[in-house]
Amino acid sequence: MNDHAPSPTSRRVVMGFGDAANLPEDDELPTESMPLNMGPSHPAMHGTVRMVLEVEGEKVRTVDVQIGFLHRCFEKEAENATWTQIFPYTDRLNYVSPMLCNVGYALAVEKLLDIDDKIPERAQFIRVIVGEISRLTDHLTCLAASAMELAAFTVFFYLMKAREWLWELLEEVSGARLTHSYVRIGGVVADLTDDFCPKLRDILGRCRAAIADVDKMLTSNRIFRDRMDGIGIITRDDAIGWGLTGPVGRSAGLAYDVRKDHPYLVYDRFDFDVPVGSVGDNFDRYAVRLEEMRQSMRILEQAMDRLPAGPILLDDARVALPPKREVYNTIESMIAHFKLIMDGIVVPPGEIYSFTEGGNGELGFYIVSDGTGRPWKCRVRPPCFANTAVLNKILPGLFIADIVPTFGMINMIGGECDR
Amino acid sequence: MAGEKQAASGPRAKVKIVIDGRSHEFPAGLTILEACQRVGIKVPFFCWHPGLSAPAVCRQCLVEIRGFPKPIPSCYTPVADKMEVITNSPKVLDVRRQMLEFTLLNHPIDCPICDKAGECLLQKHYFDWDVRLARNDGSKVRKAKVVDLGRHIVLDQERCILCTRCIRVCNEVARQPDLVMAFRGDRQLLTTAPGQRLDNPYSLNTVDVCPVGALTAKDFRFSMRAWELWATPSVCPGCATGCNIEIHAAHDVIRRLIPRPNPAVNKYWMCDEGRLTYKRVHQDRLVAPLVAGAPARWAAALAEVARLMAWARDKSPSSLGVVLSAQTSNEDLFAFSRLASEHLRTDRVYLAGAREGWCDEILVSADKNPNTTGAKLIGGPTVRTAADLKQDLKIGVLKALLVLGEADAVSPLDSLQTLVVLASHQGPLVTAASVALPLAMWAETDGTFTNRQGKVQRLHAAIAPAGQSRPGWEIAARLARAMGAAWTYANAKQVFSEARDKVMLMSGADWGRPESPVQLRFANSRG
Amino acid sequence: MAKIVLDRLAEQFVAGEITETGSQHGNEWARVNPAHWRGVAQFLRDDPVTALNMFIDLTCVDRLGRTPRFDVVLHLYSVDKKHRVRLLAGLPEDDPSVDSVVGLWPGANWFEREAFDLYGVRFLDHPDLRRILMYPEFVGHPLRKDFPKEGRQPLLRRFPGSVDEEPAP
Amino acid sequence: MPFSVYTSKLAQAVNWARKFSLFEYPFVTACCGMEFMASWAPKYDIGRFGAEVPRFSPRQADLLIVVGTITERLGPVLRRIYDQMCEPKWVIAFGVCASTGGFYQNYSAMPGADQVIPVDVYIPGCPPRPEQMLDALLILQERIQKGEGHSQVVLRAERGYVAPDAVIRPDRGEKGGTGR
Repeated sequence: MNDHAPSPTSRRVVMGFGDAANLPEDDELPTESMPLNMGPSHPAMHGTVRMVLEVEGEKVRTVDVQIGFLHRCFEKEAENATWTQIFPYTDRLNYVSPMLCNVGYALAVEKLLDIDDKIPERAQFIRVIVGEISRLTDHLTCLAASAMELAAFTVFFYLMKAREWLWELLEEVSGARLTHSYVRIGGVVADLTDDFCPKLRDILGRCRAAIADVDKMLTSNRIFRDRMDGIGIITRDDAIGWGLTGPVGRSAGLAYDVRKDHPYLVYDRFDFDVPVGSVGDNFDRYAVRLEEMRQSMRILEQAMDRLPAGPILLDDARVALPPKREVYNTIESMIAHFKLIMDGIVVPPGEIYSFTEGGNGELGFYIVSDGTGRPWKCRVRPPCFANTAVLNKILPGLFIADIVPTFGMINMIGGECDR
Repeated sequence: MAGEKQAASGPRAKVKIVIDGRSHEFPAGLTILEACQRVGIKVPFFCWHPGLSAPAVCRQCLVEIRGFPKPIPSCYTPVADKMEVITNSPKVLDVRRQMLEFTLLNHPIDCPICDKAGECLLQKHYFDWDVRLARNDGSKVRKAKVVDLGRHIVLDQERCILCTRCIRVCNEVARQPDLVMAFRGDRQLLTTAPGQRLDNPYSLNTVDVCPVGALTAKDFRFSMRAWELWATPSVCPGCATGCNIEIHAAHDVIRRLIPRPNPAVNKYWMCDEGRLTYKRVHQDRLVAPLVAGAPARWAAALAEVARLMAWARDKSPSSLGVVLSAQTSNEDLFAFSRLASEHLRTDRVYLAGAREGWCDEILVSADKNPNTTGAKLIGGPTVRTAADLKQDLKIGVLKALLVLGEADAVSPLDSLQTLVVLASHQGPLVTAASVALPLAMWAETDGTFTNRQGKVQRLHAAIAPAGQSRPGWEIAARLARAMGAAWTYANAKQVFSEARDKVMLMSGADWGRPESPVQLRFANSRG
Repeated sequence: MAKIVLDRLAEQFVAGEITETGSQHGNEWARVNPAHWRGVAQFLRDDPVTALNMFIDLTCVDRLGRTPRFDVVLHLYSVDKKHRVRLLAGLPEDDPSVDSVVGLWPGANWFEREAFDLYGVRFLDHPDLRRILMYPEFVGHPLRKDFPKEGRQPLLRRFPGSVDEEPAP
Repeated sequence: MPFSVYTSKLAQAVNWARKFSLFEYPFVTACCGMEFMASWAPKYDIGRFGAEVPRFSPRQADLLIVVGTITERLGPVLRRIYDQMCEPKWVIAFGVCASTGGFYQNYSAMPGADQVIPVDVYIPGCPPRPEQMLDALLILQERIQKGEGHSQVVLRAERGYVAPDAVIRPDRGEKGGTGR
């Protein structure tokens, strides 16, 4: 296994001697193609993925992207767990934006239970808020990692700092920095802390600053632009044919955002824009993510302004756990608690495909229930599975050095892609 | 029992009744409850049991009948012509709730420490029919918590909801009135009849029928939470009756056997003795092949057996014998009888098995081998008896012997030069054997038993074979291959279907569908 | 959701290509005769009324105990009309195979490979039908209901030394 | 015995040097990577403990940090990476998946990295907090100083003492299965 790539060398082949004028027009020397193996453990690839390349000099002729190194059997585990026990697994699908996966799964099950319209309004707002925070952390991480892989370490530090702030806030709410398992079927598990909104506003201010800095540092940075502009171009038709959604699809000009086109929760009440790219290259993907973070902040501020009071969990003894005091002191609630935990919520037989806007695009859950306490099938439609597949199309013809930013901007998340 | 009595009573006339607005036709004598179950209408109940008479004491199955002033127990009332039944009117539901609340009034908050939790009818009905919060938090009536009722049973009187199922099991199944109710009102409790202990051979059925955790089995209690167990349908290996059972196991350890309803064989019951047969599966097993008493690799052991057998066969086939066991499945028997006739070319095929034991006219049969019928069918008319075996060993016509399964008929051994044993357990035969191969047991393999009625019943592998032991048919196939044959058995089903084609009286047998084992917590919250 | 797609299917396919349709929880679904799997999909993509041009998801369901045992499930979306449909096709237990739709949507490539990998459904004239999530040495199709959850097949002997067990023949 | 005294002192000095100049090879596969990043980032600056320089080639690293779930498919890769590292080398299993498989007990997830390589320090948590990473580092440094690291023990057994120069062990490739 070849586990480090040849260092990116200059694109022009410089002859050490002779007359530069006599160089062939083609700025590459004729070489015979060579198989090259990147990964599964490669410094410039967050997540374990393996690329079997056929290169001619520095140019990629063919590529076979191999995934599956992080196949943790989400579906098999889900088929052996109660409906509620699946939340921790969804956390670890797209582990950069766990809340979005939580929400997506909860919505699917609630549709099966026909309680999706009974969810308390406050719970819906809270879901939007934590979800958008997760979207922020997702994009922050994506940009930070990619920038680091392009040797922009400062950017990494700035964005990581911003992510820390957001995570600490989410930790106050959910008790976990990363894998929150905060959403429940019928609502959320705990209410926001009292000083949540002021803290979030403060943090958003600082995030804006950090993002502005990064914007300054990268957007007009010659080196950065050279490695992003016009590289890995995806057309709108590609996006449709390959099922590309989210930032990748939008950067290719496909203005499809589930939050806008099929509003769920309370997204239809907020005023936000969907950034769309014009070229479909790496830079567009970068720019779209940057802009989406700003839009998420807009949503967050509106949501905080309109956050209603009220319950945060559906009041239905067959879905939500009874109050602990009752559980410990009366046999009735003890039984209810017991059945909900051990046998699981009983979901009527049926099938549902429910989709939300995940960090990487359309995060769909196709769930088949046979009327027992666990799903018969719990399929997740992973957006970056489709997004990663398109690498097979766009990488050939690029230079080896271009693989790194392209892969980074596609933002393959192992847990979600391999499940 | 109850079901038949009613079916027998009265002419087979049909009656038309209306249930929840839909009109149906049923044979007369059917109770309303059974009628509802036939048309898939859910009616809760505690005291009713399909295999027992109906005393209508729990009042959970109340339904409304047009024209009757009060709701009436559907488990007790036979259907009558032009009867109009309402099972889901607000009134009915409310009355049931009140009865349930009444039942829960003095029920201890034991679920976390209760063995029945997870398969408890009380839990199920409360969750299905009434999930309201408690309305009173007065103190509950205290009763005795750990009452030793008998050899296998412990009683918790607080949990008892006085449904009297267990009493009826003793009276109607075991036919020994061991249990009675004492006192009245909220002091009423279950206890043994004066001077009696609950020691009848069917006592553990009371644990199955108990809707709550009042009666628990000493053998099982506190060993495993019920919902963690995986259920696998199988057949009891205890005797020739072949009671249908469910193996409840977790992490390759069997925790209990419970009867699986089969009106044609064991109805809803099985005997205590049969329930404890699982213990042997985990006791002093032979876990690796032994060559001359020393552990060996499978390949080496099989090669050695092949060499010995070929040598004995070529020397004098008449002095080479094969002993089949009525303890093993049809597949193993078929594979070995085929091996004996085709490759060992011997006609000295004996049939041995466990000794006869006690029996009764309820379920237990004297023949303690689960598969005697099958073995006789597969062995054919020429198969010799254990007595012949003893005789031939005594006079010493046998020089080499291939023994499938344990059989104490195999003695004396001194005249033998070669003894190859396929055994699941350590024992005198294994120690005496020149080669001993570990044999997987009934709970570890797919296969079939043929019970005393000639019913071919299916075994499913519930746990992984102990150590390196393998199913008999597989050992036979590998042995045949080692002896140069081209056997292509890949799984027990292939052996079965071949046996079904070849063996008469097995032609009607059915292997059944593949099914994935289910964990009790997900068995649709049954109980 | 208006039943545009299902109505269009009903009026277009009358020769039993569509065996069953329905709508549940706002999802429209149609059960397709596997022989016409590709044809129906292509029609839905090209027909201006349905215009289901975007590939969303393709997977498989193992309904153990039912015949046919497997269902291939395809989700499509119309970027312009903003409606969706779910197509299902029942495949038999022995040799489940159906036409590939990679020719219609290049994105289906990996999804079909996954369905093949985890359920053993063969997609006819698929460009390269290899395992994608599991490794080539893996035996069996793990998401089938009769595949044990912990049916591990290590590529490597364990450290230190190794468990010296014979594989079952 | 002067010789042994000399070597033991030398070994201590060498171990002291080693524990403060760890070159880590982060084998990042999954969720834990997020928290692992955080342990580099400001606030939990792992550089304070002399282990901030990641070497992305196992040949240059002496601390392998297994971050995230190891699947059966990754087993040979992990073993190969470990074999490529020069001795003495240490391994930290970051998170329950790398330690035991966590709640992924199924046909694909390997029940812990120690199924294929020796592990010196296990970090619980799903994922662990960055503080735990720092804690683990301190524990490891302690063990290094005492010479309790797995490969140190092996070396001592082979050589009788820990040679100051790194000792290349005969390749364990034949144990490495397919080595994919």
